[in-house]
Amino acid sequence: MQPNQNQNATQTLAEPTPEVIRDRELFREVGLTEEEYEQVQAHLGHLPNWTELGIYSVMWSEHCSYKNSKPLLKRFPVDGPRVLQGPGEGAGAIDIGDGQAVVFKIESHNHPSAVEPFQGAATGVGGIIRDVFSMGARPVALLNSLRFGPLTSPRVRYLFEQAVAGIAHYGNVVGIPTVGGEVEFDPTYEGNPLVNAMCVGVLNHEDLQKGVAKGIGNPVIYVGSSTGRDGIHGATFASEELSDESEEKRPSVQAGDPFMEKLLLEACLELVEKGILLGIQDMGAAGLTCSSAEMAAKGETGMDLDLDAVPQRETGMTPYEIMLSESQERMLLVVAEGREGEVKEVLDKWELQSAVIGRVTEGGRYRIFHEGNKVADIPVSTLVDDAPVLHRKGSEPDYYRRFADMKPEADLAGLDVAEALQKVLSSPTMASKRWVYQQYDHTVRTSTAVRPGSDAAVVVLDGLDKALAMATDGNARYVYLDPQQGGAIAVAEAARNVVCSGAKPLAITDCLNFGSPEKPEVFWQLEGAVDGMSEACRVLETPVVGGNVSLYNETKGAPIHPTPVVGMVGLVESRKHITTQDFKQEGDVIFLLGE
Amino acid sequence: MYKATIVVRLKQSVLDPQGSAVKGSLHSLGFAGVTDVRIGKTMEVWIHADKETEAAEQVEAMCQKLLANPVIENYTYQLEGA
Amino acid sequence: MYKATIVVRLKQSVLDPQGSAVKGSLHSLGFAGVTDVRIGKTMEVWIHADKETEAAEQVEAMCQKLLANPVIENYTYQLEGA
Amino acid sequence: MRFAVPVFPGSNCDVDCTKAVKEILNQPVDLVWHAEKNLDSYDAIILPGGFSYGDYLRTGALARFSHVMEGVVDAANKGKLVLGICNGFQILLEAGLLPGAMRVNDHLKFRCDIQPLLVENDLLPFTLDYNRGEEIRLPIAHGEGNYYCDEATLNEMEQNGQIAFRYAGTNPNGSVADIAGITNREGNVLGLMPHPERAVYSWMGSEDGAKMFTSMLKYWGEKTGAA
Ligand SMILES: Nc1ncnc2c1ncn2[C@@H]1O[C@H](COP(=O)(O)OP(=O)(O)O)[C@@H](O)[C@H]1O
Repeated sequence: MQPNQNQNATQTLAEPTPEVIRDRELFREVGLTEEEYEQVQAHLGHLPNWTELGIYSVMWSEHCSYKNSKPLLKRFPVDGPRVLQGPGEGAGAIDIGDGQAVVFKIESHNHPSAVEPFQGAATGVGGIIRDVFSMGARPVALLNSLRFGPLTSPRVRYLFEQAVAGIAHYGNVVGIPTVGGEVEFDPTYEGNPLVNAMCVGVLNHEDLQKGVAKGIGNPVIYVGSSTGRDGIHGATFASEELSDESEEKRPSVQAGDPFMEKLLLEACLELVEKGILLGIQDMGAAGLTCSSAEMAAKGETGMDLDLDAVPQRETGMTPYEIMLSESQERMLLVVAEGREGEVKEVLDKWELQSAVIGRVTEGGRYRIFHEGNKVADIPVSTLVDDAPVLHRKGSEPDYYRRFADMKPEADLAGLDVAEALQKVLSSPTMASKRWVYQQYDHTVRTSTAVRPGSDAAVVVLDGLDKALAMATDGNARYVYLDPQQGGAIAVAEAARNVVCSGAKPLAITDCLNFGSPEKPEVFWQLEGAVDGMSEACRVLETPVVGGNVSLYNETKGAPIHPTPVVGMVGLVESRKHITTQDFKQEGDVIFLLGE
Repeated sequence: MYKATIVVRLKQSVLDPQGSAVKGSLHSLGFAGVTDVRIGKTMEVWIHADKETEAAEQVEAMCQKLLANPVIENYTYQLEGA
Repeated sequence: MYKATIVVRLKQSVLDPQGSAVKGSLHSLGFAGVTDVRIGKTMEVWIHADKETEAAEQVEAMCQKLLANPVIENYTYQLEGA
Repeated sequence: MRFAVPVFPGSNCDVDCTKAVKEILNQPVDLVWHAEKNLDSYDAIILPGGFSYGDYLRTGALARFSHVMEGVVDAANKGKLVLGICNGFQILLEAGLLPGAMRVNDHLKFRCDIQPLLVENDLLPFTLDYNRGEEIRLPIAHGEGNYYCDEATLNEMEQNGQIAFRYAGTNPNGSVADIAGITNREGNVLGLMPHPERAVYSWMGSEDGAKMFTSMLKYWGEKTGAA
């Protein structure tokens, strides 16, 4: 090797052979355990090559398979008379009457934001927008939930400023108002900030789409940005704890192009309106692999993909790189054979690059071709349905009883109330978030009736008297002290905010930001929080219609405080009911409700 | 007094949507021969320093600390007496 | 094939808010010797052209039409075979 | 009165503008794709806000070369009303239909707020229903609204009454002479950073934008004897 070889050059590194992978245990480098490697081998009936190994590694990562959290997520109430789509698709959908539905989801982009805050946060917003319009919904609002270390640290200030700027930039350019959110500063997030983004959309029932590959012989169409080497291993990266080694993985952070997203959004919604699509899915985490495999699994079909047809931004990309790239602003479509022309016409109008890259096949095989060679041949079901599920055990941490037995009231006796109030109000967590939301366009689309600064945001529905109220909430301190109570409190707080805006709560989406589930104490927190949230959701009749799990939020082995974030949407039956938080006029009576 | 001219470019592997958009426009304006466009920043910084080596040290430090984002950008610079 | 490196700068008479902000940040990072910062754009354009004069003509035209805004910006460029 | 709202790749406020025209004026309005050159059948054009072509290179710089701009220039030359809002204003500057240029906000951040403005000229086709010196409130939402022109241009505009609106209170972006909106010499082309279409009902936080639309209709009615 030349000593001065340029690492950025488009060289192709020789891939390890199946034997070398086995002998040198290279499966560990892509995040698979020995046991999982053996399972892969059994599923395939041969030693996996590098491409196949890469595909399994991302499909079986926590991010795609929820292997650590699946058993817990089953405890959430997911049904209700208004639920049109529960968890399992890009986003959940709830009937709001008049033939319409509200579609929403929250998702984390914590680790990318810790490494490159502007792009990390921006692409987090981009991903959640695609999740919503891939359901066939027109995105109408964005929210976010941010957790950072104390602002006294220059590094934290940099991360925070850049993350806010990235969120603002992406949403503003796409033209979706960012109407609400929350910000908290606490030392627990110093090395591992949380950036959760939520998108809310609206659709007509008949337009609801699914990420499914149906109809043998139908074309699989790729649309959007070309594929580059960015973000390779983002999905496994997203499920790993941050260490100095993450610095080495830096090139894996992807950059976003919100302008491209806007074109994709308009083009996809035009295709939805024309009723052409059979299936549509965002290429998000784990890119082409995850989207195509999931579509085939849901359709109970197989798929052949021809990687030479995939639009590429760089030369010499290997099948592994093409399959695992997390280049942003890309979608996968399945349409009936013969309608490719109609699709292309719409995509061309929006000046979007597209290509037929594969076919839906019979027999449940997932086959990848590259330069005339078959580079992967995998039973689809083993990627999705047979992904490993881990039944972890929780154990109560030492701190729990200790804190539970404390009597902090005693220390409060001699406190100067006025001084304490001032201190509370001036802490960055409590203080006005105007600096943040001033950077977000919250009035584009001319539907925002309650802007950021009140309890929940309210967005009116075109041509109807109705409106949607929405809020994100969570309080990690409560969850840390008592996961079950804390989880319930998060749901209840969101509900109160939504109710205070004049709405009846409909449903929630949630993002579970926790430490490593391999630690029994952390798993105990996760379990408790899920139970508490579930209980509150049952009582309030607000099912969980989607969400996201972000585990391994740790720095140097220390987990963050358990931080479930709840995104709730409510229905305001009449615009007359819209209520804001501020005092209105002198002489009005003030009531205190509750305990 | 020295003047440093610093050029900060996106790394080759990082998407440059601005460059692609400008390329597209150049094509539609009839500049068909354009095959690629990449857009970066030029920063001109005037500094007081006694010696060129001292100025260079400072510029290097500025680039690493503030002017370039090492995650996605590269930088090069030139120094001249001013 | 030629590569043009075009530098577009704000005119001297036009205030450069980005430059001022960067200068402020450099000062607060301890680079006290920095007296001025101006920020411009570097555009690298690769063009097919038979002769250098032809390439230069094209680059000149691109700058005038699109790449620089004459109300507030100046441009300079360099050409090299690529 | 027929309105056209050109749609560029990246336009965001196109639908908001058509809604305002329909609901406030009850006049016909079409979204016109950027590839269309001919706008002869329209009486007024509204260039909407957004991020045309991603605002790459400079705001409005790439949109200015789209086909529809030929129609816009033609309409402006014929004395039809052309209203450029936010990104639309930036496009009008790049196209040379209005003097000056746009820079990034002096604080370098995007700013979304409801901003007080002063009406500087109430004789324009766009301001007939306002009063000179009146303070109005319109939403702003931009990262590059820091308007620039040289001294000579500024003096000329002041003398010709081309400055339509100025920011009252704190200038949100550092623009020269607190300029929020200007017209061409003839007064039939207006560009402004604030969004009148986002302030047409009280639930939006202000209804002060509605008068900009009613002014246009009034002007057209008086000019054509229709309405
Ligand atoms: N990251 C953010 N993005 C957008 N709006 C925000 C964000 N953080 C806070 N806000 C807005 O600021 C207001 C106050 O937020 P917060 O202090 O969390 O209030 P609350 O305690 O009532 O939830 C809310 O209207 C909220 O929507």
